[in-house]
Amino acid sequence: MDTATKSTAHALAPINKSLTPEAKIQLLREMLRIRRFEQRALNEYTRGKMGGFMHLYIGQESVAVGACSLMGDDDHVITAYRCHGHALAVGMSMNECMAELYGKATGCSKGKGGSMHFFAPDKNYWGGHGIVGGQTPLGLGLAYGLKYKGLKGAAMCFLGDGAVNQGCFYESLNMAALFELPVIYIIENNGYSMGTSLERSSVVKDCLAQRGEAFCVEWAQANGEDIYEVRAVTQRAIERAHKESKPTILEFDTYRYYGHSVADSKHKGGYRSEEEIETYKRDHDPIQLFKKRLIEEGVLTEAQFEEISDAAKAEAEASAQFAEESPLPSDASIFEDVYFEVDRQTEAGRTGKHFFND
Amino acid sequence: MDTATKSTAHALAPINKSLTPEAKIQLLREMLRIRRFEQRALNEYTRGKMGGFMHLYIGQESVAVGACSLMGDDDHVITAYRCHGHALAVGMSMNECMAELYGKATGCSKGKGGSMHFFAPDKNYWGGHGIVGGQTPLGLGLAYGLKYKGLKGAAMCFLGDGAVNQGCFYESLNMAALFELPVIYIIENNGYSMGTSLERSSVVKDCLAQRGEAFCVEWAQANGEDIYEVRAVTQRAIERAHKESKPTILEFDTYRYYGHSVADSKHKGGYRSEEEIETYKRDHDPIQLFKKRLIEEGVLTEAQFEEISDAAKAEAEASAQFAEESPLPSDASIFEDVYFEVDRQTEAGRTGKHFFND
Amino acid sequence: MPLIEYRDALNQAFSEEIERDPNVVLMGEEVAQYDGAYKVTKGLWKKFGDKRVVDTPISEAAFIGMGIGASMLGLRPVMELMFWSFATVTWDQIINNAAQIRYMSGGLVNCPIVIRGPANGGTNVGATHSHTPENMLANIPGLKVVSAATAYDAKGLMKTAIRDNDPVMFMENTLLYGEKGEVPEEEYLIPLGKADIKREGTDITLIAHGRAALTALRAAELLAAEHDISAEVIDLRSIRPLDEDAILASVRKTHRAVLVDENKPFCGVSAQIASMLQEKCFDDLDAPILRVTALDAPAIYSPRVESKQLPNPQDVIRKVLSIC
Amino acid sequence: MPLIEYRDALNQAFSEEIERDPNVVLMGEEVAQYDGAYKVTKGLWKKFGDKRVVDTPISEAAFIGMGIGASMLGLRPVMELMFWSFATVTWDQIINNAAQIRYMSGGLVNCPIVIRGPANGGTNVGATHSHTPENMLANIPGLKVVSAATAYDAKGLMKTAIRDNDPVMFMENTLLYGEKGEVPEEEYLIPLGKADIKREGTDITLIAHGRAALTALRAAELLAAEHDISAEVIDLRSIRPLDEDAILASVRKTHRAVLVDENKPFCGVSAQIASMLQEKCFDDLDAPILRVTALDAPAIYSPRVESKQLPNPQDVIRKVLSIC
Ligand SMILES: Cc1ncc(C[n+]2csc(CCOP(=O)(O)OP(=O)(O)O)c2C)c(N)n1
Ligand SMILES: Cc1ncc(C[n+]2csc(CCOP(=O)(O)OP(=O)(O)O)c2C)c(N)n1
Ligand SMILES: [Mg+2]
Ligand SMILES: [Mg+2]
Repeated sequence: MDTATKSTAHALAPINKSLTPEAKIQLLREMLRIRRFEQRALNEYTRGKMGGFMHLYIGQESVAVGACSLMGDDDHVITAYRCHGHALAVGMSMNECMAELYGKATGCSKGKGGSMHFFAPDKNYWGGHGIVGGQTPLGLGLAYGLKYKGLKGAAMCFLGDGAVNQGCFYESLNMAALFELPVIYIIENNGYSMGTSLERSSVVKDCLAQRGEAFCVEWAQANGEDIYEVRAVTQRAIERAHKESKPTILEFDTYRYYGHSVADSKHKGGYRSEEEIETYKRDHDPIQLFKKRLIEEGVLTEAQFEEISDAAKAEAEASAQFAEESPLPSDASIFEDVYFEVDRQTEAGRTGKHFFND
Repeated sequence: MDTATKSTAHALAPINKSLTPEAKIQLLREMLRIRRFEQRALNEYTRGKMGGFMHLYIGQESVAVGACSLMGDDDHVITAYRCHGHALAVGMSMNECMAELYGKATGCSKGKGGSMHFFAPDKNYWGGHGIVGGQTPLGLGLAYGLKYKGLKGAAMCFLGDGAVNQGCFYESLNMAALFELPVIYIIENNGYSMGTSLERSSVVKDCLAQRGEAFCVEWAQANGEDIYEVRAVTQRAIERAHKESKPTILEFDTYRYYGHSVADSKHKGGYRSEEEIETYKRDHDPIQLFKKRLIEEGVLTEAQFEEISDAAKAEAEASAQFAEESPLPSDASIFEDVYFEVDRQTEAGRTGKHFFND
Repeated sequence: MPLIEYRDALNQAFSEEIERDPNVVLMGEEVAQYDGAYKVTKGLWKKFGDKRVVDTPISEAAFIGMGIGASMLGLRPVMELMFWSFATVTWDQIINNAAQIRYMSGGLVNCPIVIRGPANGGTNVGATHSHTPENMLANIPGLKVVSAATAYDAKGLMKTAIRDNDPVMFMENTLLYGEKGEVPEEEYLIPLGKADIKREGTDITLIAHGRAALTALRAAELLAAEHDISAEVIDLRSIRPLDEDAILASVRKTHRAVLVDENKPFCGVSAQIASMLQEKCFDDLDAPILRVTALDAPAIYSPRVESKQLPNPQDVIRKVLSIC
Repeated sequence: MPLIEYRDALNQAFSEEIERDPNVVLMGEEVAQYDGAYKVTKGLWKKFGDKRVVDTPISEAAFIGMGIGASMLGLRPVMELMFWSFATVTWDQIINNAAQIRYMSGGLVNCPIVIRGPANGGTNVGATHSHTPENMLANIPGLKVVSAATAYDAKGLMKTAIRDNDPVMFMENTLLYGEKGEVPEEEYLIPLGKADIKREGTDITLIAHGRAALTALRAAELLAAEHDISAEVIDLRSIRPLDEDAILASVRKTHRAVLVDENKPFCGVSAQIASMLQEKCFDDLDAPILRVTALDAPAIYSPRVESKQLPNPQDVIRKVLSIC
């Protein structure tokens, strides 16, 4: 199948065909919200409003939004440090996310996690994890918990193309297949782990997801720039999880426009050419592509697009304002959220010394 | 190819065809030496002469002897805790091995390593490692060292069928392929990791070695009970290592007659049937099979076999005597062999406090 | 009270908690069909079946991480490490996931997991199998660390650990599994954070955890019998949270302390206690606090020699006599 | 003497040792073509090429283990962990292989490897990226642990570490990489096991390692200027081997000590030193030994708050004043 035909096929997949115009626009809106949020965040970051790392998701929005748009009540998500996109995609508010970046007490993690550690268990969103690959066994555990509880759910665990080289990922694949766990590993292959291209870090036959064959785990590779494709492919994996309680590896080709983190000065003309970046922005931007498609479908107008984009921008701006005005965590809060029992002042929490500064 | 034809083909492989009658008998002798050594060791163990664990290699002798018989000056070996067979196969003496089991100062590791930790760097033998899978990156490192030094060698790294589920093995495979390192991972598939059968711990398409495909590592599965086959298959991997500096995974089907360790009381009629064990002993014993073959080839007589076997028995007995009469490590030796610089009393070793009991 | 083995006391704890709470699940290598490498989980798979007692592949990083992930959803996994020494391959999951997720989520998540297994030297299994990582684990805020010296303690502490809503690292001991002790038939719990005064005394305080508490106890008996010295023996039971009050009260009474510790000395648990004591009891101390620890070398295999690497009552007595 | 950045001092050390010894090879994630995540290895790949400066996949367990294996054959790998925090995924290779192989082989093998990278909090990178595992590593006999506070020390200690025939764990600090210090043009080495008296004094001894030594130094300046207290500052430089003699001599002179330590308190390096000091200087001490450590919670992200988690000069001064 050539790309165009394949793309049409995905658009016609039931999961996409059944989308209402509003739902389609909602997908676009979610992607735009991520982009505008991060553009704003980058702005504030460079103005010194934040600390630590800032890994931008811009360019990859279709993956998080596509996959997370399929989540039912018992579907869960966990990801790595490049987590803003997934956080917004599962329904977290810009306010709590922006405030987290500012290190404010109103942040989703009360200013304790930062950019890499957004959490919203009430939205089935389990972070935001900084150790490369370290979330892959946790994703397995979410799937284990679902199955144990007799729920028909899936645990979607996102990881990068560099993360596949952490051993615990393979241990997890073997266990996922052996125990028949409804975990979906979603490799967001943006071609680079920091300054290292895929070819310099990984040997591959055809693609990374294919490594699943070694563990009898079903897999698929797909074009991550097309949100319809992301949804169609992910839906099949979710069905496998729900109906057969079996794992899947998905690999979505995607691209990040910015550096690995904001500190990465070599990403333009260093380990990748400016031209490469420009080509991606011009020809492969998931938002532009979906916008074009929706206009073609007659679902969207240019003006509507601008409106949605502006609204997202305004929302992002308001979130920065919110964050700016929010209070810092108190010094005392340093010792909160370490132990559940201490926080709740249970009997267990009041027994014995838990902290040792004096 | 049926088994018989396959087996003839291996016997005719140049590496086997070129063997002199003496060399063939030497292979048999090495296998017998391992068996008699361990039988004696088991005896002494049950008499309370040793401590800790005792993992017997009996039943698997053809693998270590076959593979190690191919070692040239720059070929190296490293293995797991079931290491007696490989130790003798690379040329370590029974005396130093038995004394190690007795925890004596004359042991190969001065009584410090015990059953799981035999070492002989002078024979290119790098242990004996107790953490399952932990030796696989070290094997990679030996291969790296060889390549770095410009030597045409191979690093043979043995591991069990249970060990394949440690993540560092897959990290190592990726790096071996990526860096083109002459490492040969030899999976000794004896069907069980402790009390867990292969099927209960690992998902496999056809075999474990095949997992190498995920990392573009060449692989082969073979019948480990036939020492000719072990040699023929291993020789190809060694050639790949020497000529192309490329890794290989080999998987040899084999069987251990005793429990996981001597303490394993469930191996007979527990997790495996007595019948299964008997079948292996009767129809698949690598020593009996090779004996039969050599007699068929006209290279060996029954009487010669008995002679070799008795000599091995006598050697084992003498080694127990040697071990018995050897001195224990001194108490002071507890603090030796921790730091090279301290042992040599170099300037570095004499500077600062290295030990902290007082 | 029935006299039962330490391993059976643990076994009872698991059995009772599995029955009590449908979220409790036991996992680890060989814990189910094989009854456990050290038979601590004997019979439980037969009794409770595949769902509650689960064998895992030799993939500690993945299965401990899986337990942590499942605990986030409300399961209460009780994970066996065949040896605590093997925690080295799952260190990241323990240190960065179990310990930090609550904090990094601003308290939105908690991990009610127990990770357990033996952590001791003295059985001639070599340097890689003889680690005692309780000091390292207790260094990490977010983790709790428990060590049981007797069958009674093992059961009571384990039941509490399973019900605790934070990650609890539970240190057992292969040298103790076969030791018998009195364990009541009725249900009981032992709180974490409460030390146990295993013997009262007036002249000196011996402080220990795990098997070293028994060494201290034996030393105390000999000190009384042969040297007319009355030693108080404090078994920490729980290293983090720590019962500092009990330790301080005792040393303020006896004015002297010797710590007994199967940790290696550099930054061992007893270093922390000695450091704390000299700070808080400076004026109460009539002598320096001394430590008896494992000898500061890797565990040697040689059976006759290895036994000398661990603290024994005579070592303790020698140190006590040097300051009493 | 030229004033150069700490990172460049390390860079010089690598460059000189690569030139001196053909067995020295630098490895790690992004160390070659990217010049290192923190530019510590800047220019070295260009200068020395693929063989001597090697980029690895994100497979710490495999590449650290590979370095250890290669070191057994006589290579001298200098392995970068982008953060020491990531040692959690390769803990087994360090603890069980690098540290124990010499012992378990009865001295037949040695591992002349250096494992290096930054180990510090204070940069708002969150709890998983802010570990300071020097206490845990120094707990393990078989390992050496070094911590450098200045550009001068970093270069001299690194060159020695590379030439050392035992595994050396080298702690750097992202907060210090950009700090400038005087580094002579001539070659020099700093021995492991020798502390550095960074300031002489008579009233109290401040003991620290790594960046905390600079905190101590600053506190000492303020104590002199504002409180007329003469503080001696000892920078351990090497944690294992440890220069106990220097520490003891100083405290026997000043009779007081405050330890400054960016480790978390429970079983931190300063716990070991306090424990040792009270034992060996009991009669010399005029006051309890006090500790200023990192606050005992995971590293918080919030930039304005995290800075309070690490010891600062005012904390040190407060503790000093409480006993002087
Ligand atoms: C165990 C570990 N090693 C190294 C790092 C440093 N690090 C953070 S992100 C990263 C690159 C990961 O690349 P990839 O998985 O492709 O994800 P991407 O950044 O492209 O989203 C590295 C090396 C880390 N956080 N954890
Ligand atoms: C990391 C780790 N986990 C668990 C163990 C305990 N253990 C020792 S051997 C073994 C079974 C290994 O089986 P396999 O790899 O098939 O080797 P075999 O014993 O059959 O030779 C287990 C679980 C260990 N030593 N290290
Ligand atoms: Mg990537
Ligand atoms: Mg096996």
